[in-house]
Amino acid sequence: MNSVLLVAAGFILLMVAAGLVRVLRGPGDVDRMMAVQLLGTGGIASLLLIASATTVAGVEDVALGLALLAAFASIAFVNSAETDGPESSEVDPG
Amino acid sequence: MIETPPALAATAGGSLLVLAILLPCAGILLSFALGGRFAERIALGLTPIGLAIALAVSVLVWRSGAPVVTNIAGLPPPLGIALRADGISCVMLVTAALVIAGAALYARASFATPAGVSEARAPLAFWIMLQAIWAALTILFVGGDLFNLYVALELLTFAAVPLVCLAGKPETLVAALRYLLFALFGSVFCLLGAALLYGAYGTLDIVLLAERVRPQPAVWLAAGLMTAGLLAKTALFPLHLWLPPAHAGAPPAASAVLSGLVVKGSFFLTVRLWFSVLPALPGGAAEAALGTLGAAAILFGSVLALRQPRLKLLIAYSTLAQIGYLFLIFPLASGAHPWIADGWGGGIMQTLSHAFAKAAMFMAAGLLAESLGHDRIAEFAGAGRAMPATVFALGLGGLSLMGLPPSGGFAAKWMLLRASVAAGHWVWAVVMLAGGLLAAGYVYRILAPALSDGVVVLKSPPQRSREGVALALALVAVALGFAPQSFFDFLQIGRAAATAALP
Amino acid sequence: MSVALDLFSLVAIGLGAFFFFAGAVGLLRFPDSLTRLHALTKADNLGLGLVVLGLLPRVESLLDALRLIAIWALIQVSGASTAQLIGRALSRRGAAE
Amino acid sequence: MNLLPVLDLGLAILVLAVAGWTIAAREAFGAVVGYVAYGLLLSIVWVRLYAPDVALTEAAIGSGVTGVLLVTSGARLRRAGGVEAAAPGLSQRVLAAALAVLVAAALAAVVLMLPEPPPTLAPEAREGLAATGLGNPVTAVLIAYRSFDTMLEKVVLLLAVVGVWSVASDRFWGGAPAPLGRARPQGALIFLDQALVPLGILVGIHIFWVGADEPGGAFQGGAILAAMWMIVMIARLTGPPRVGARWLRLALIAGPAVFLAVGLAGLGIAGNFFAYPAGFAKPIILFIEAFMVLTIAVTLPMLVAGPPRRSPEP
Amino acid sequence: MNASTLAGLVGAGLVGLGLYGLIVNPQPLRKILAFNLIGSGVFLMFGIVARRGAAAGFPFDPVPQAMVITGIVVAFAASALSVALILRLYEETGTATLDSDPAAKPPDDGARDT
Repeated sequence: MNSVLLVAAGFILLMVAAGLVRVLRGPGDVDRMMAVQLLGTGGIASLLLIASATTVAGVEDVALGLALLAAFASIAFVNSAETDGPESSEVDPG
Repeated sequence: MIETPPALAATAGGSLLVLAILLPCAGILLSFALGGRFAERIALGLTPIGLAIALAVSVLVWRSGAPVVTNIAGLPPPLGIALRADGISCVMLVTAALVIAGAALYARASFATPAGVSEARAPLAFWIMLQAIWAALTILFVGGDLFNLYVALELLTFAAVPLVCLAGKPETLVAALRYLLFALFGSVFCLLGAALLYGAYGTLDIVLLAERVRPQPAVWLAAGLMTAGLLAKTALFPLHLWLPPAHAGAPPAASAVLSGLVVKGSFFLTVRLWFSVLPALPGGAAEAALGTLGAAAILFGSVLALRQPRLKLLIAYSTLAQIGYLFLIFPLASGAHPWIADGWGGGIMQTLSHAFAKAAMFMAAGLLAESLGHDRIAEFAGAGRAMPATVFALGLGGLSLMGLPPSGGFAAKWMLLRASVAAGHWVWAVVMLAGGLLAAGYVYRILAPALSDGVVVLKSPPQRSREGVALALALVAVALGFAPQSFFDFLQIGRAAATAALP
Repeated sequence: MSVALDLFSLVAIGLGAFFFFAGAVGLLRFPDSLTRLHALTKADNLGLGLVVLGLLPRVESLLDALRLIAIWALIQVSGASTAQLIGRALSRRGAAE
Repeated sequence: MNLLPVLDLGLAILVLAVAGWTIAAREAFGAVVGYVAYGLLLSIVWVRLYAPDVALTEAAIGSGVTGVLLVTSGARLRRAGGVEAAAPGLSQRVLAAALAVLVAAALAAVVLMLPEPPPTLAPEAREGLAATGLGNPVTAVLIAYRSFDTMLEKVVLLLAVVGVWSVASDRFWGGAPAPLGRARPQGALIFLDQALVPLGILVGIHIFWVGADEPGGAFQGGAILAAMWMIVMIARLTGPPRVGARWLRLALIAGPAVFLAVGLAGLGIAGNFFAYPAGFAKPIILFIEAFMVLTIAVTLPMLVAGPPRRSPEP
Repeated sequence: MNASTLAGLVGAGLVGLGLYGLIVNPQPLRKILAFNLIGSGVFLMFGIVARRGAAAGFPFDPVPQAMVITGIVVAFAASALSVALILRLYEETGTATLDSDPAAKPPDDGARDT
């Protein structure tokens, strides 16, 4: 059973890593951010799987922290990326 | 509890070492919380107490003839952190306390919180950072654990960098940023070295490491990485690029501390590394390489100093050259040779006398720049008549840089010269003499116009008290030239037993 | 019983892994940002959800189970909201062009 | 179980590849995005090294807060357009590469030659653990055995705050830093805040609280609380406080000040600076940690917010 | 090869990559990024030392791990200070680059400020 979990963890990691090619290609910041967000979710999933297969105490808390911070990072991304787009004066005329 | 081996046992008076560190730390926290004028008052109020502690530690070491040791929380290494003050720690502690006190008195005029506001940016930052530099140096001088020393190095970086750009001008910001990058590179390499040493020996305590270190690849790599990092922080040629703009761009009181003391912190750690942690390494090549870099720095820095048209930059470049002398301590004081006492005494004496002389010169240069409105050396004519005490302080500091008697610089260079002749290193002797001549050249370049006839219009006459501070520090640099033999014996307290048992 | 649970875990985790695969493929192959966003949300929701579901039978205490569910919930909330934010950012950019 | 090495190898390659991207990316923002991904991957590596405490810290500070700091500043700088500086010439790059390869190769060689059996302080740490009353040895090292380092590191953080503030314009002194978020926060962001922040605060406190016995502690808990405060500021539900505010000053020094006070009191009570009286170690440690959580939670956002850029209100 | 040795090799590679970036990259922000890579490489070195030191019932030696936690916090503070300096420089000058060679600048360049 454990080896199945590890295979799943490795597979998910591989998939989200492939998604990281979007970071290379872009074209926009938004695409890059999405790749990182996928990595965050996939990283948490594989972390949970690895934790279940091996025995490292406290990994669930690490995953919990990662989940919070993944949200945090993507908010900061969106916040910064938008300011770099069209200036608000053009977009929000009202 | 496990029995503490005698080499790690705490001695009487060890608490003073912790107190010496906690005092400026508490000052930082209080200054920040209370803000405004309190920062200045706290910093000024703490300096005499700190000086008293430094002197008390020195007396203890002097009386017992052995280092003062304490284990923080009573927990001996390897698990706990030890602080140890030997002979050179004591003289550095006292030097730091004196120069910091001088800088604090000197800075009162330029970093007073202006009337009408409760707090201003530059004063608050200056007084907090001044205390932080003091705290960091104190740890560097007495720290016994390499990771603790790494934290102290970072403390020093975070305190020194903002001082460089207190004026906020673009060129000082560039200087500060470059300084920060060099310093961060330096500390992260020190940390890397520490990781390797821990991996090899399971401790970062200096005394325990000295017992366990063997000539192994891990140790050589750690030594190389840490030394490279420390050289970048000390601005030894060829990693010196950051220093002149940083030291010349800072406010004078800060320049005095940066040039006089801060670079000595990382130099001191280099000395600790090679003489206390790694004496077991079969010597020669590494020490000779450090000495060669030092010799190159003497020539390079002096020649560049000669070409500077502005006083503060000239003094900053001269720091590069004077740092070069420090590094001659590595080839001239290592191993078991009859000349190492001279090499050691000369190297440490150079550290001390340069600290006082350079601090005095930067302060005097600051006064000149404030009163004349510029620091272009070519337009100094008449300054000597208008501000005799300032120019006299500049001259006395220059005396020590040149290595003319009577001065600490003379004693230092004479001993280093004697050691290198005894060791058969004629090249270094020649370089030192050439460095002295070049120093004479650049000091002459300052003094000749300043002492020539001319009429200057002072924007404002220099404050007597500030001139007094510069002069007093310059006089200490001169007075060091009269240090008796017992002073040099004191510097030997706590040196590794291998070198102490010499004929 | 334990065999059935194991089987359940296997199926859920396998399905979850498949959704990550689908998310990655979508992110790489879909032509524009908005459709890629769609693929991403699926992976976020279902991929992690199914993995968590598959791991639930294996936890030892209720607290651990709660923690797993909290992790999933966190990703849901943040994933949904950031998707909305990203979508708006995209449509704004589209409007400005 | 021989699948694990394959997983490790894949992870290692991935980490190095993403790290390489952050160096090689043509554009700064893309590099920063890569760095955040890198931090996430590194957290998994730390778990594989049986270092969940470090993994949490890396996730929270190394990748999370540092990532946000770099993303925010990268976006600001990019609008400058002037960030494209001339790259150094080929010869310099070849030299740098040679140096880098040399250092990396030497390090790799030393890693392969580390001694067997490896030296360790784990037995000593185990032996002292009973006296501290803690179950998490990492917390014991941080707050008991090497508390001096930790106290100094808090002072370093404070100096960083003073250093960041010191680059302000004089006229803004005492005022507030620029807001972190956009002028018009979106509804979705506010919803996210309302859902995420209470949960995040719970998680932060939980991680601090379990830190005495399990992975976690003041650093990690404080960093998560800091992230929550930053989210609130990004949504413009509240702005960064004025740097002259008394409560802010006190919050910024609370951790090191309490630490220092307890350390000083140690001399009188337990005979040594930073020593804890026997039997009371654990409550004292938790007391210190509570203030450290507060200080970290306030310090990290202030470091990200930057120097004051608003005139102080009268 | 076990996980800790592999992580050590990754650490060595990260230090090398970061060092290259620190020297070669002209933008200060990218230099900060490179510095952080070196930092995490160094932390991994501590990490493998800690993992190798598993003993007395602990799967790791807690002392190096605690040092890493301290180090991560300090590295963040360093990044924050650098970023503040870079942004301020950008505000003042409109660019955020370091001159490639300060020594090549004529030394009396600063004469403007008097």
